[in-house]
Amino acid sequence: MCLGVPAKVIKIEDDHALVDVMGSRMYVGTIFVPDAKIDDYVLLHAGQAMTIVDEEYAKESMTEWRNLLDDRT
Amino acid sequence: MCLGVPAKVIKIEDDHALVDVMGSRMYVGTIFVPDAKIDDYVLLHAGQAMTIVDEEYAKESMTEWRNLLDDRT
Amino acid sequence: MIELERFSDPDLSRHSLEAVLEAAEKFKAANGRSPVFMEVCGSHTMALAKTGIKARLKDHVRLIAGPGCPVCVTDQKSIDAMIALSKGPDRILCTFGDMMRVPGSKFTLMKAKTEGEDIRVVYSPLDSVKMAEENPEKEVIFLGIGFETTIPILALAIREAEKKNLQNFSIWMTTKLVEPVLRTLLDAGEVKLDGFLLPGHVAIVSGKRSFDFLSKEYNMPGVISGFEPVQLLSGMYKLLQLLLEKKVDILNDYTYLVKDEGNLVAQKMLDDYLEPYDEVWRGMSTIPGSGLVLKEKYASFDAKKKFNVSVGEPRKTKCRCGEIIKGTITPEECMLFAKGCTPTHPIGPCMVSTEGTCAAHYQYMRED
Amino acid sequence: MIELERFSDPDLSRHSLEAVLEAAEKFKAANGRSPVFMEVCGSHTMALAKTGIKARLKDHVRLIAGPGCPVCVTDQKSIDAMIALSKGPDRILCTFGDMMRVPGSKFTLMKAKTEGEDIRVVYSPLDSVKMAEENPEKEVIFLGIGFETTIPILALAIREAEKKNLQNFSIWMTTKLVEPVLRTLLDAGEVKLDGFLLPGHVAIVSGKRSFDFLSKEYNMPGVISGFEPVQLLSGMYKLLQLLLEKKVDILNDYTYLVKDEGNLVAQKMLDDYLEPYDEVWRGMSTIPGSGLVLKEKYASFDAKKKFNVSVGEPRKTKCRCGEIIKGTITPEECMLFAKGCTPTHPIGPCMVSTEGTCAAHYQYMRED
Amino acid sequence: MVRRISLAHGEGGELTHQLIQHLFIQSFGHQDQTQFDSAILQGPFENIAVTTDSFVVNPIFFPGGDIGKLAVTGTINDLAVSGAIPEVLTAGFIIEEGFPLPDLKKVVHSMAAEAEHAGVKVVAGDTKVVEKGSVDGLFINTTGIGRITGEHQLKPETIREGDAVMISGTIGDHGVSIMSARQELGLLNEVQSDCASLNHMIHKLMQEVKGIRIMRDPTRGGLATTLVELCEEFHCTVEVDELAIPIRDAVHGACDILGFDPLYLANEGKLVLIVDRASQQQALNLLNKHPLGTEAKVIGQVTAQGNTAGKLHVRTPIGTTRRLHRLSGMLLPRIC
Amino acid sequence: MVRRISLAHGEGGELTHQLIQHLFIQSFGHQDQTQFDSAILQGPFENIAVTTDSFVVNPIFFPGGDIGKLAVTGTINDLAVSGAIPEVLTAGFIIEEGFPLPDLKKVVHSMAAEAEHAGVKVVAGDTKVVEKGSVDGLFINTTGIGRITGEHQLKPETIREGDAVMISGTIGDHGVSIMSARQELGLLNEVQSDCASLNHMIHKLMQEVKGIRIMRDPTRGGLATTLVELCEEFHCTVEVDELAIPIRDAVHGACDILGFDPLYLANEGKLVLIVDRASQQQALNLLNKHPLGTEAKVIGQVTAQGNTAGKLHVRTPIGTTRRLHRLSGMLLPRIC
Ligand code: SF4
Ligand code: SF4
Ligand SMILES: [Mg+2]
Ligand SMILES: [Mg+2]
Ligand SMILES: [Mg+2]
Ligand SMILES: [Mg+2]
Ligand SMILES: [Mg+2]
Ligand SMILES: [Mg+2]
Ligand SMILES: [Mg+2]
Ligand SMILES: [Mg+2]
Ligand SMILES: [Mg+2]
Ligand SMILES: [Mg+2]
Repeated sequence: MCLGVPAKVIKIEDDHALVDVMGSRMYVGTIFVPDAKIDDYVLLHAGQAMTIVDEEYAKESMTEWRNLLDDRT
Repeated sequence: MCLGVPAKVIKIEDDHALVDVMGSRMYVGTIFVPDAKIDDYVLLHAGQAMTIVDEEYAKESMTEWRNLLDDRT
Repeated sequence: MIELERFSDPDLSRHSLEAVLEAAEKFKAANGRSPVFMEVCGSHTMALAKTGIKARLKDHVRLIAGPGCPVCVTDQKSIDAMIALSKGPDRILCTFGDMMRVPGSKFTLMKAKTEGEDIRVVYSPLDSVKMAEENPEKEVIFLGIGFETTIPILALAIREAEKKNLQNFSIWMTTKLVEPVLRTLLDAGEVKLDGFLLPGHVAIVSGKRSFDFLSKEYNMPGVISGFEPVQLLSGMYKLLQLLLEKKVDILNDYTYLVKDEGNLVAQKMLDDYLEPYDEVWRGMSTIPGSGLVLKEKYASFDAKKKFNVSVGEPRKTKCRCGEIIKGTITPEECMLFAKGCTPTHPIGPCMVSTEGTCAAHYQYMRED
Repeated sequence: MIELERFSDPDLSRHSLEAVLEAAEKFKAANGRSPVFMEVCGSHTMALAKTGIKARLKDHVRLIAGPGCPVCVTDQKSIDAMIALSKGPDRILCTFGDMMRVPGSKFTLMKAKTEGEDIRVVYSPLDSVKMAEENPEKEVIFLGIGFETTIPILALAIREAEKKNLQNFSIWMTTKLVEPVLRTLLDAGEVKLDGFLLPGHVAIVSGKRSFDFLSKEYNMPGVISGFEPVQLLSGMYKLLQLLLEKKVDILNDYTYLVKDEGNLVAQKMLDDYLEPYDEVWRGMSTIPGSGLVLKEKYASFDAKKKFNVSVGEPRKTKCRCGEIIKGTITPEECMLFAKGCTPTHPIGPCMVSTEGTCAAHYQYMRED
Repeated sequence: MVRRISLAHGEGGELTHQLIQHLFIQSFGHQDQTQFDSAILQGPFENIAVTTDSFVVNPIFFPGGDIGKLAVTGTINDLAVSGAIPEVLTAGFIIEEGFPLPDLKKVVHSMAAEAEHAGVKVVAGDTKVVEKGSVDGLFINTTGIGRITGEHQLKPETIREGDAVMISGTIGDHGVSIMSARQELGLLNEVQSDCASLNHMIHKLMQEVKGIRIMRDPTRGGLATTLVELCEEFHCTVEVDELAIPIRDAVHGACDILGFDPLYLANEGKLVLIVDRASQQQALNLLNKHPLGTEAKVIGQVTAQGNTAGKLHVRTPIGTTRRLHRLSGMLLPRIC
Repeated sequence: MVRRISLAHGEGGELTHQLIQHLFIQSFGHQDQTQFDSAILQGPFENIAVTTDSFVVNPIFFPGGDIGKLAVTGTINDLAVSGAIPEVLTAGFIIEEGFPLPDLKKVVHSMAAEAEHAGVKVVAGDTKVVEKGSVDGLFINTTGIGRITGEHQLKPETIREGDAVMISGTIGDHGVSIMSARQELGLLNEVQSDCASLNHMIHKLMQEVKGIRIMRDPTRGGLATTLVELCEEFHCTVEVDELAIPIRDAVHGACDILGFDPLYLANEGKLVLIVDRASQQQALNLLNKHPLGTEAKVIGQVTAQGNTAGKLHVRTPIGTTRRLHRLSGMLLPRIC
């Protein structure tokens, strides 16, 4: 359930934003992510941004996982 | 003005009749020719029979004209 | 019907033609010029052209087309209004096919249809009543043009709509009557005529008697005639005979369809629903009592009252339809004829209707 | 976004897979059998199948698809009602594409459309609000299926319609909540599980905390996971680690999108417009409080109240979607699978939705 | 089970595949033609003739035929009147979502039957399904390829004064049959569309009659428009005799009621030809012996040829002539 | 003056005549082809290839092309992938009453330009105008005839294990460009339709590369459906590598947003071919040098041939394989 895709915020207008997914763009609602800023990534679902991606956490998570994999071998 | 064509009455229903013009038929109104009977010819205009053709008169008229032409020569 | 078919018999037609030519020669011998007749009816114009009679008689009888094509005599502003009428929302405009290509100042109905308006060609006004019944959410408007033959059918359509209590049906009435326009033409005296070939189908409704004013008041002979070649020629022959015998009379050469008193049922229908109106005619401006409109009590079926259509002054063109209708010029005298104005790109209504004088000339009279 | 893209990196995916396989082997060594996990979310089912992870893990981790495809869990009568709803006059039915081919007892929405009903596929529920605005003469009804991720957007659509004071917009609500259905499954005890791969996008709205009941009340570990191969594998690895270390906990392996408390704006939207309802689930009958419907004060936007749709008892088929959803059988155990039932001629909803367990098996798991 | 055509039938996936396999290939029997994206025809060919037409007739079924039969005969006739022997057809279907599958089958079977009867093969096809409301039921395009062996026999440049103008039968049948089938104007009659493949008859004619200058099939625009086009294109003036033109009574009747001229009504199985006067009788005999030409008539002759010629005249029953023009605008019923 | 197409333009009369004379004949330059009802092509021809397609694309104008260009390239490509050299096209127009004449001109000019560029002639045409609402704007059918000289070079029966499967460039461009142009789903991007005539590139390939087994253009149904059909038709099993398939980022992005699979999106200027492994590098070099093949890739190989073969597999990034089927039903955006 709930197809979602991370999209980069390009432009903000009231409760809408233009977002970009690898060069395909769309105007989406931002009512659920009032703090979204330009250059943020948001998770897009059915025309609405549902959350802001925390890039720091993502990097951490990735680093941690890589380390875990490397340690394993 | 007023394209008209003689049509033969084939069937009568209330204020409508089925008429025939050389094999093409149509349901037309007969409100203006309350006396029309089956086998009568009526003059058809815009979906209504506008008068009953008096065949006797037509014959007379034709005979008279032929005579006139023949007399002439 | 064997009898009526004989009126288009080719042999008989050729014989009849000879008789007419002979009589015309006699007229010419007696008067030093060819006789000049007006065929009032557009269907006569068309039949005379299509059968070749007009072409064959060219140098012997001058036939002038009269104001008898309902499309042609409708004035430009009225045509513009009908086209404008098509533009409203949620409406279906119903019309006889004849109106579709008549040029308004900017547009034709055909073009309005092409641009998306809902315009339907019907064969009978009653079909438009049925359409109103089947499309209750739409306003259905019938463009009520016509002469005496057609007007009772328009009244009948109103009667049907009334019976069915339809709120969404109306007629845009712009009808024309023969007597007033002939009086106007004769009073103006611009066209010199020797007699009239009178419209057989109008006479079915209005009766032979309705033409007696011509002989009685204007000293003008006339013959009521049918539309087949033999009928046309017989009518013309009898008209020539009247002239040769110097009798002024109205003859009924269409007795088998036309009664003295006309069709009383149809006349009653007119009386019940309609009343006289001062219609505007193309090229002749307003003629008092020259048309019929809905009585006040049927105002709810009157599209002119129901819809607020306002149009500006019509665009001026070089079209001389007004004069064509009055019979004061022939199509060839219009500089646009067959050049700027053709049936495919008509400038005036006379080039559109197959009954129009210019169209009949273009289609059937030109050899080149 | 460089960082998120790495979660689908092929090399890293293959490395991650090895780690999972290793951990699974350890589990097998320790327990004498493979671990059994349920991925709750239909998008997980689909991603596991499409990426080939499920096929690769087949003999090492048993992955059971849970009740997480909103199309699949909707009971047959409800689907029949939605299709029946399309049949009324002057209405536009709007839906997510997923619903179009779901078989009702007699019909699909696609077929209803083919037969002439006005059914439109939209990308966002807000698009249907716009459609209602643009078609004031039509009733526009949105088929509101969905789990926690989607429900706030349905509430938002109502808010928009309310703001715009639309009289012709309504939603046919048939939403589902994750917690009640997981409780029901666990209470029934028909499926023996070692842990859950938890739906990352639902958790965005409901928060990590909303899954704590699993560990606390059912002694069940779980990991909230994303949908890219590395995220899926990392989640599974962590779940295996919990098991190997015999820890019962709910881990958030999707911290960069999912907060402990979830999305408070979305939660408030749910509170404002909706209230709990005892939804019927395919194969599981009614589960108390397992869905959300419009509060009484928004009844005018509630299509169930606005339209009187009555449908008979659904047609019985041999489809075993109910059991598929509960995870008690695999698609291959259904005698219709890949024979009478294919994505082109689906018998049950699980074969329709690309997230449906049967469809995912058909499209991505069969080698033959 | 599937009773109507859906958008999915046109998406190129499984349903398209099934439709092609189970309906088109079975009906047209061109299994061997489907392994490439084009049908491959074994040559060699000397010259070939190519023609295309789309068919949008409404209603789809009418007395004497249907859109499928028409799509075959129409294109076959365009090849045949060009002096070619029709060999193969392609068929492109554009179908409205929701179109009844049984109707589609009927149409396809009718195409297959007519193609077989005419001895041509349908070798390639295409199916598109469009949203409800984007097309009115079903449109079909057919494109035909014909073979011309030896020298091309039609030599319009040899038209000369005195050549005979002939028609293979009654005019206006198709136009009136469609008008009646449409049921809009209230017309009732038993006139059948003349819709027929003329290739066999024309083939005979070409084999046996010398001096055929040009042939046409007078479809849209009718006999008048076709003849006007011939006159203009080949700089000849033609005079036809109004009384010689064969017209069914019921067609006359329909035209009288509605104010149409039969000279402008469509035909779908008639041949107009200009032939050396010396061959006129032979051509007439041959046509009259063929079932599709029993009412063939000489209807006029070429009265002038050259740069100043190029008009169509009709001789009226009273012996005058008048000029005929191509159809102006469109056919509209006339009342007043 | 005339700004829109009216029904009268399709009645076969004067307006039809004008449209044909002033638009079609002028644009396509086939004056010499119009004296008969069919175009006569000078032979001799050895074998010929024939194909037909109707084009119903909505919208009519889209980034990278329009319905006219598409109607030309689509049919040219079907001929070219069949191993034929496209020679002539026919064009059948079905136009909605009220269609803007300037748009029609634009489309016709675009057809003419593409035909010229591809070196084919439009030799026959047909125009029908239907009532407003009976068609959605404009549909075009094109039928193409190609020449096959010498022996037909495509020999699908020689497909064998190890043969390379190639694609000439990125997939899904046309599908995404149309989806964006349609503006229904809110998608915005600069993806251009790949709509292009492949015949020159294919001609080169056929001349220089030995061992081309079969070619296809993966249009409706996308690369997956086209490959499934090849596998079934020619009894071979193919394995493609998901990571090897060239896909533009913006196409990926659009698919991610809307839940589509690029393998099923339409292409209008792409070539799929199966070629002898020995020629694979030569074919790739040749394609890469051509402007329409710069991103050509080997995407897989034939893994089995024979009666039990006939499936399409895809190798996933993690190294497993799964089977691909043809498009089921139709493409629908997916949300939940
Ligand atoms: S020829 Fe044309 S412009 Fe001249 S009067 Fe007649 S209709 Fe008017
Ligand atoms: S395979 Fe089909 S019939 Fe069987 S459970 Fe799945 S959806 Fe139902
Ligand atoms: Mg043709
Ligand atoms: Mg044709
Ligand atoms: Mg032809
Ligand atoms: Mg095709
Ligand atoms: Mg329609
Ligand atoms: Mg093709
Ligand atoms: Mg194609
Ligand atoms: Mg192809
Ligand atoms: Mg044509
Ligand atoms: Mg439309």
